[in-house]
Amino acid sequence: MIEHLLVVVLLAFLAATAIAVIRLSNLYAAVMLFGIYSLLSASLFLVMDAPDVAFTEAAVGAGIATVLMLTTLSLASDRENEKPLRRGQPLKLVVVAVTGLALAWGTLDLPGYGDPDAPAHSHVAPRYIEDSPRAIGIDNMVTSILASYRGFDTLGEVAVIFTAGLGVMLLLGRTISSGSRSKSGGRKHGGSKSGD
Amino acid sequence: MGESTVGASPVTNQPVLRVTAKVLIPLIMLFALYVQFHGDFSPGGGFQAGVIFGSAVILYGLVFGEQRAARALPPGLLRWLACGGLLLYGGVGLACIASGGAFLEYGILTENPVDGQHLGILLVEVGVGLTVTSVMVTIFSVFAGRRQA
Amino acid sequence: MTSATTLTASLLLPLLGAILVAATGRWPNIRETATLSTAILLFVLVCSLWPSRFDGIDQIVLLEPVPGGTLALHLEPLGMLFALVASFLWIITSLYAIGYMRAQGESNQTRFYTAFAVAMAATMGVAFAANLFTLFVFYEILTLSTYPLVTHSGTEKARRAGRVYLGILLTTSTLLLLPAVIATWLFAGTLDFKAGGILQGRVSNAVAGMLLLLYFFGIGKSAAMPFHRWLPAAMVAPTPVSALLHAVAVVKAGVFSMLKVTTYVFGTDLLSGISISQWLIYVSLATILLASLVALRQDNLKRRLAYSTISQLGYILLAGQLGNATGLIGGGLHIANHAFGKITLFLAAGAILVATHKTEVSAMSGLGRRMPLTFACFLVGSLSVIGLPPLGGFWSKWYLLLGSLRAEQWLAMLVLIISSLLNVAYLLPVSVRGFFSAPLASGDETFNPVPWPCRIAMAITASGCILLFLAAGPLVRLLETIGL
Amino acid sequence: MTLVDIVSGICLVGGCAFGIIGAVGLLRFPDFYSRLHAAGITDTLSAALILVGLMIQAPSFTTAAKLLLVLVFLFFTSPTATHALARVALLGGFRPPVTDPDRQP
Amino acid sequence: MTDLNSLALLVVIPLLSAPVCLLLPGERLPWLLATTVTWLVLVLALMLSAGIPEQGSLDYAMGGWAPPWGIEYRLDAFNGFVAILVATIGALVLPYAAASVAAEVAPSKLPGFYAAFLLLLAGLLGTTITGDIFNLFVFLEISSLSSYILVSLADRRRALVSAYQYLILGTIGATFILIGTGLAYAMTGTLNMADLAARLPAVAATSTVHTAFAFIAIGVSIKLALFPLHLWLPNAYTEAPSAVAAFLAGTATKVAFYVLTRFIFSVFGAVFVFKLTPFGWAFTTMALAAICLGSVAAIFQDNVKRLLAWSSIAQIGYTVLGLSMATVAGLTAGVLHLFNHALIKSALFLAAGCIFYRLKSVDLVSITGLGRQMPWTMSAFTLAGLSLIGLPPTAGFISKWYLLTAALERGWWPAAILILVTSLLAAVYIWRVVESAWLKPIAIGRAPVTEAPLSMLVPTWALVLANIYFGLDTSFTTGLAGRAAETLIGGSR
Amino acid sequence: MLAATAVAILVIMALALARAFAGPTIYDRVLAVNMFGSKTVLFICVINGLSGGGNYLDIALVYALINYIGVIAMLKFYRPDRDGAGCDSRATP
Amino acid sequence: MDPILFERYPYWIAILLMMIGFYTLISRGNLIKQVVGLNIFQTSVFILYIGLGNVEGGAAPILRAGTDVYSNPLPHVLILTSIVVGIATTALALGLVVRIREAYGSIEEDEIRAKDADG
Repeated sequence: MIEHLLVVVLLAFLAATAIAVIRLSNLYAAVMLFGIYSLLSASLFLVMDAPDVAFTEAAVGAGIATVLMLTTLSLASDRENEKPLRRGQPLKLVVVAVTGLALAWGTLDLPGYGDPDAPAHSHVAPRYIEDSPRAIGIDNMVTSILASYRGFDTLGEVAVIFTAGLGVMLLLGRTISSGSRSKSGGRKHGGSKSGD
Repeated sequence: MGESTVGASPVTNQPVLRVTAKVLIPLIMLFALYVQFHGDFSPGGGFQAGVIFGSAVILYGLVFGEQRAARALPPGLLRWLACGGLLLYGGVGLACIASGGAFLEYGILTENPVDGQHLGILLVEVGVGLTVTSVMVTIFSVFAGRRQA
Repeated sequence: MTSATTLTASLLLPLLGAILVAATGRWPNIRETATLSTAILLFVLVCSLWPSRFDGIDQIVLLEPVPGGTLALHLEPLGMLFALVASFLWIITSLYAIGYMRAQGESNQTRFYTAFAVAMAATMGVAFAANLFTLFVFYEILTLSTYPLVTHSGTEKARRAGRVYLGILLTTSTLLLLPAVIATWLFAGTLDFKAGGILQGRVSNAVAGMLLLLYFFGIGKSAAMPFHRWLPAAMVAPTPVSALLHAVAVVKAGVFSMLKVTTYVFGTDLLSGISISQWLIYVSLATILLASLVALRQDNLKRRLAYSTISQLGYILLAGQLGNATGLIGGGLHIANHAFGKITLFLAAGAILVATHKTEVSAMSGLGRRMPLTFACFLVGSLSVIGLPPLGGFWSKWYLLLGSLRAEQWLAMLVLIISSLLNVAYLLPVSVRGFFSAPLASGDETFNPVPWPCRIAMAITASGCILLFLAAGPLVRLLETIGL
Repeated sequence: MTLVDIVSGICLVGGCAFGIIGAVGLLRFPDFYSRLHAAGITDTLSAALILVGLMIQAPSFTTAAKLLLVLVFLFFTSPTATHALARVALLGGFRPPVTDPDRQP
Repeated sequence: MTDLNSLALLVVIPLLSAPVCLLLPGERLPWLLATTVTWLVLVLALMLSAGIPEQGSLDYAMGGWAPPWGIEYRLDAFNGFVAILVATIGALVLPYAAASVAAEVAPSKLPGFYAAFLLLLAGLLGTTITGDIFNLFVFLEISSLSSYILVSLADRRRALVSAYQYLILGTIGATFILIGTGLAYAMTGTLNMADLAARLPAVAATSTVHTAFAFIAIGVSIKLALFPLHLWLPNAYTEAPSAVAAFLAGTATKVAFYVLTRFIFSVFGAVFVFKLTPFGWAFTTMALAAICLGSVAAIFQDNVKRLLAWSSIAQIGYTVLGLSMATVAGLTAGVLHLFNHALIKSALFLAAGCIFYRLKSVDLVSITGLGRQMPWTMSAFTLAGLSLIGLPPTAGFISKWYLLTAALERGWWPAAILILVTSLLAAVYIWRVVESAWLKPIAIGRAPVTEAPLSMLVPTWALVLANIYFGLDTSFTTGLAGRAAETLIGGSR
Repeated sequence: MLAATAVAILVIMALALARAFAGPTIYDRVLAVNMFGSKTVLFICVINGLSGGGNYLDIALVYALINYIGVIAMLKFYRPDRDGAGCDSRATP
Repeated sequence: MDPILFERYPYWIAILLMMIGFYTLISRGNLIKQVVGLNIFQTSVFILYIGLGNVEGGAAPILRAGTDVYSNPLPHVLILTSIVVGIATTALALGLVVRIREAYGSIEEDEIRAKDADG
C-alpha cells in the first residue's frame, strides 16, 4: 500500500510542478521546475519498478535537457512575453480537452494499474522474463531486451542520438568538415544578428 | 549583456568549486565505467554510462571553462568517437551476418551462443556509450561555445 | 510496310518531325524543310492506307495504361476521311505558314512549328483512335499542343485568349467528357468503338441520355453553344493557327469525335430511343442559327469566320444526332468540305492581313482589284461554305438535307435552308466589297506583296473545293461503308 | 526490535526532524539569505543522519558502501552548491535586505 | 538466409554510411559516398522486390529472434513498392544535389548535409519495411529528425523557423503515435504488426483500441500533412534547400501514407476502421477538405515552391481519398497516386530548384519570361505540371483515371466531381507559372541567366520522362499498386 | 520505519517544492531545487531500503550528480534580468 | 472509492500531465516554453507507459533470487528508447531556438512572424 501512497504523492507533486511551469513567466524558473519535474518522474519510475528508466530519465531529463535549456536561455532572452491570451486560445483549450478526454475514455477498458493478468504481461513479456537470463545470461532483462531482442531498436536509438549531435553541430558548430576548418561555419549564415 | 564571458561568470574558476570538481570528476568517470560494464547486473548500460561520462565532462566545462574542456576533448576527436560508436554497433551486426547469422544475432559470434550474446551486448553497449558520450559533450560544447562567440 | 505499321507510323511521324524541328530550330531553312517534308511524308503515308479503307484495320494495341483503356489504333471510314483531310491540309498550312510567319517576322517560330507538328500527331491519333480512351488521350494532347499556338504572340490579349481556350476546353473535357468516358467503361465494360455501339442494351435510356449530354457538351472542341467562346477568342493567333483550329485539326477533331461517339458508342438504335437526342438536335440548330446571326454582325473578318465555323460545326453535330446513314455521310462530307472551304477563307484573310494589315471587313473595299487571286480564292471558299455547286459544300448540304428528310426533322431542314441564306449574307459581301466597292480614300496604305507560298496554298485549297465537288464519289462510297 | 533498529530509527527520525525543520525554515523565513542559512545547515545534517540510519540497516556491505558514497557525494556537493549560490547571488548584485524585508515584489 | 540479409542491409547500409560520410574529408567525397550508397540501395530494393513471392512477403527476424519477441522486417508487394520509390527518388535527387545544395548550403556543412540525407534515407526505408510498430516509431523519428536538420540547413533565416515549426508538429505527431502504440500494446501485449493483427480483433470493441487507433491515425496524419494537420508542410517545403524539398515531397509524406495504410489494413484491419467505427468517414472528410483547401490555397500563392507545397496537401488528399474508399480499386488508385505524385512533385521541385539555382528566387514575378532563358528547365516544369493536372499522356492522368473509376465504382459521385474540379484548379495554379515563364516578357532588371547545369537538368528530366513513361506504359506501376492493394485488402479479411 | 521516513521526506520535498513555486527570486528557487534534489537522493536511498536491497543506489548517485550539475549550470548560465533577481510577476507567493 | 477510478488513477493523472504539457506546447508563443511543454508532454507519456508495465507486487526486472514476479521489462525498453528520441528532439529544437534568436532577435512566435512579414 505504501507504494500506492508514494505514487499518489509523486503524481500530485508532478501535477503541481507542471501547473507551475505553465504559470511561470520567468523562463529560468520554468526550466528549473522542469528539472524538478523530470527528477520527480524519475522517482516515480523508480517506485514503479523501472530503475533503468529512472536512471535514464534523471540523467537525461533532469540533467542534460535542463542544462541545454539553461544554456539556450543564456543565449536567448530570459522571460516570456506576458501578453493577454492570444488569438485562438479557447480553440486550443478545446483541442487539449478533447484529446485528454479521448485518452481518458480510452483508459476505461485498460487493464487496471498493476493488474498481473493484463495482456501486456501475459503475451510476449513472460518469455523475456523466463528465457532471457538463460538465453543471454544477463540478469538485467532490460539490458537483454534492449541490446539483443530489440537490438535493432537500439541501433536506431543510437542513430537518433547521432542525428541530434549532427544536427546541433550543423546548426551551431563553427566547423564540421575536418577538411575545412578554416572556412566559415554556420555563424556567418545566421542572418541578421542582434542581441548579444 | 557581458555576463556570459568566461572569466566574469561567478562559477568558473571558483576555488571551492574547482577543488570539489577535481575530486568529483574522476570519481564520476569511474562511476560511468562502472555503469557501463555493470549494466548487465544492475540498472544502467551504455546509454546511461554515456550520459554520466558526458556529465562529467560538462561539469568540467562548467567549472573550468568550455575552452579547457574542448582542449581535453577536441571536436575532431569527438566526431570520430561519435561515428565510431555507431559504426561499432553496426559493425557487430554486420559481423554477425558475416559469420552466417542474422543481423545482430550475437549468438553466432562464438561457439557458445550465450557467450556470443554476452560479447555482442558488451560490444554494442560500448558503441552506445561512445556515441552518447561524444554526442552529449559535442552538443554541450557547441551550445556553450556559441555563448562565448 | 503493312498497313498496320503504316497506321502506327502515321502517328509517330509527326512526333519525329516535331523533334526534328525542335532540333534544327537554329537554322530556319532546314527547320522549315523538315516541317514541310514531314507533312508531305505524312500525307503519303495516309494515302497509302487508302487501299485498305474498306477492309478496315483491326485494332493495333500499342499500350495498355489502364484496364480497358488501351492506346489502340484502327482504321475506319470516318477516320480515314479525317486523316486524309488533315494531313493534306497540313502540307498547305505549313507552306502557307512559312510564307506568313516570315513575312510577319514572328518570334518563337521553332516553338510554333514544333507545337504544330505535335498537334498533327495528336490529330492523327484522334483520327485513328480505336477506342474512347485513345480518343480522349489524343484529344487532350491536341488541346495542349495548340495552346502555345493560340498564345503565340504572348501579348496580354493572347494570354487571355489562351486562358479562355484552355479553360473551356479543359473544363469541358475534364468535367464532362472524362466522367462520361469512365462511366461508359463502367457500364459497357469496354471502350472500343464498335459498329452498332457498345452501350446498346447496357444502360437504360435515361442513363444513355445523360451520357449523350455529357459527350455532346464535353467535346468542347465541337464548339456547340454555349461552349463556343474559345473559338472567337482564339482568333488572336496567327492565321496558320486559325487554319489549324478551324479547318485542319481542332474543331474537326471535336465534331469528328462526336460523330464517332454517336456512331460507335451509342449506335443509331440506341440514339433513336433517347429523347435527349431530339433536344440536342435543337441545340445544334440553335447553334447554327445563332452563330450565323452573330457572324452577320462581326466586322472583324476573322471573327466573322470564327462564328461561321461555329455555325458550320452545328451541321455536323446535327448529322451526328440524326441517326441515319445519309445524315452521317453528310456530316462526314462536311468535315472535308468545310475544312477546305474554311481554310481557303482563312488563308485569304491572312493574306489580306499580311498585305495590308487590315482586319475589318469594312476596310477591305476595293482591295480585290489589287489582290485578285486572294479575293477569288475567298469567293470560291465562300461559295463552297454556302453550299452552291459546283463546289464541294453542295454535296454535304445535300446529304444533310436528305438525312433530315429521312429522319423527318422538318425543323432541321428549315434551319438548314435559312442558315444557307445567312451564309450568303455574311460571306459574300466580303468578296463583293473587295471586287466592286471603290477603294477607301486613305491612299497611302502600305501594301506588301503576298508571299508566294501563301498564294500557292490558297490556290490549292480553292481548287480543292472544286475537286471535292467533282470527285465526291469515292468519299461518299467510303462513308457508306460505315456499318450502322 | 533490535538495537540496530533502534539506533537506525533514531537516526532516521532525527534526520527527518532536521529535514522538516530546515524545509519549514526554507518556506517561512523572510528573505533569501536567511532561507539559505536555514536550508544549508539542516540539509547536510538531515542527509547525513538519514543515510547513516540507512547504512546501519543495510543488508550487505555493497549497499552500505554505496550509501557511504552517496553520503560523501552529498557532503561534497551540497555545501559547495550552496556556497556557489550565495556567491553568485552576491556578485549578481542581490544584496541582503537590511531594513525592508519585503522589498521584492 | 544470406539472401534475406539484404533486407537488413537495405536499412543498415545507409544508416552506417552516415557516420562514414561525416568522417570523409572534403566536400566531394561525402557526396560521392551518399550517391553510391543510394544507388546501391536502389539496386537492393529492386532485387528484393523481385524476390517477393506472389501474395506473400519476405520475412526477416532481426537478431535471429523470432517475432513477436524480436523485431521483424517484412517486405511485401506494398512496402517493396514504397521502398523502390524512396530509393529511386533518392538516387535521382543526389546527383542533382551536388550543384544545387552547394549553392544553398554553406560549404563547411556539406558532409553533414549528406550524412543527414543518408540518415533520412535510412529512416524512411526502415519505416517502410519494418514489421514492428515500435521500430517503426524509432525509424520514423530518425527520418523526421534528419529532415528537420535538412530543412534548417538552407541559408536563410525563415528556414530555421520552418524547421522549428516542423519539428514541433512532427514531435507532437510522434508522441501521439507513441501513445497509440502504448495503448495497443497494453491491450494485446505485442508490438509485431502481424501479431497485432491477429490479436486486435478480439479486443476491437474496447474503447482503448479505438483511442489507440485514433492517436496513431492523428500522429501519422500529422507526418502525412493531412488537412487539418498540414500546417508545417508549406513552410517546410518552401524554405528547405531545393533538393531536400524535392526529396521530402517525393518520399516523406509518401512513407507516412504508407504507414497510415499499413496501420489501417494490416494492423487494425479494414473491418475495424471502416465497418465498426466512423474513422473511415473521418478520413474521407479530411481527404475531401484537403483536396479543396490545398487546391484553392495553391492558386493564391506567389512563390512557386509554396504553391507546389499547397498542391501537395491537395494531392495527399487524393491518396487518402483512395484509401478511404476501402476497396481494391480505391486502394490501388491511392497507392498508384502515391507513386505518381512522388514522381510529379519531385520533378516539379527539382525544376523549381533549377530556377532557384539561377535566379535565387522562385517568386512568380521574378520568373517571367524564363522560358526563353531556361527552356529545358521550364519545359520540364511544364510537362511535370501537366502531369500534376492529370492530363494525358502523363502519369498524373493515370492516377486520376483510377481515382475516378474507383470513386464512381463506389458510387461516390460528389467525390468524383470534386476530383475533377480540383484538377482544374491544379490547371489554374500550374498555368500561372507556365504563363509567367513562357508568355510574359522577361522581368525588367533581371540579369540574363543561363540554363541550369546539366547535373541538375538530367535528374529533373529523368523524372519528367518517367512521368510520361508511366503515363503510357503503366504495367509496372499499376501492376504493383494492384498487387499491393490486393495484399492489403486480402490481408485484412 | 522506512515507510515513515519516506513519507517524511516527501513532506520535506513538498515544502521545498512550495518554495520553488513561490520564489520570489531565482536564487530562492535554486536553493529550493537544490534542497529538493538532495531530498530526492535520500528518497531513493529509502526506496532502495524499502524494496529490499535493490540496485537503486547507483541511481541515487546519479541524482546527486545531476542535481549538482544542474545547480552549477543554473548559476553559470543565469543572467540577472532587469530587476536583478528574476522575480516572477505572475506567480508571487 | 469507485474501483474504476482507483484502478486507473496513475493513468488519469498521467493524462492530466500530458495535457498540461500539450497545452503549454500549443498555447505559448515563447519557443523555450514550447520546448519545456513538449518535454513535459513526452515525459508524461513515459509515465503512462511505465504505469502500463507495472505489475502489482512485482520487482524491478533484474533477476534476483527468490523473486518470480517482475515488472514487465518491455515498456521499460521502449521508454528508454523514447527518452533518447526525446532528448535528441529537444537538443535539436534548442539548437534551432538559438539560431532563431540570433537571426530574429526574439524567441516569441508573434514577434518572429511580424519580422518575417516585414521581409
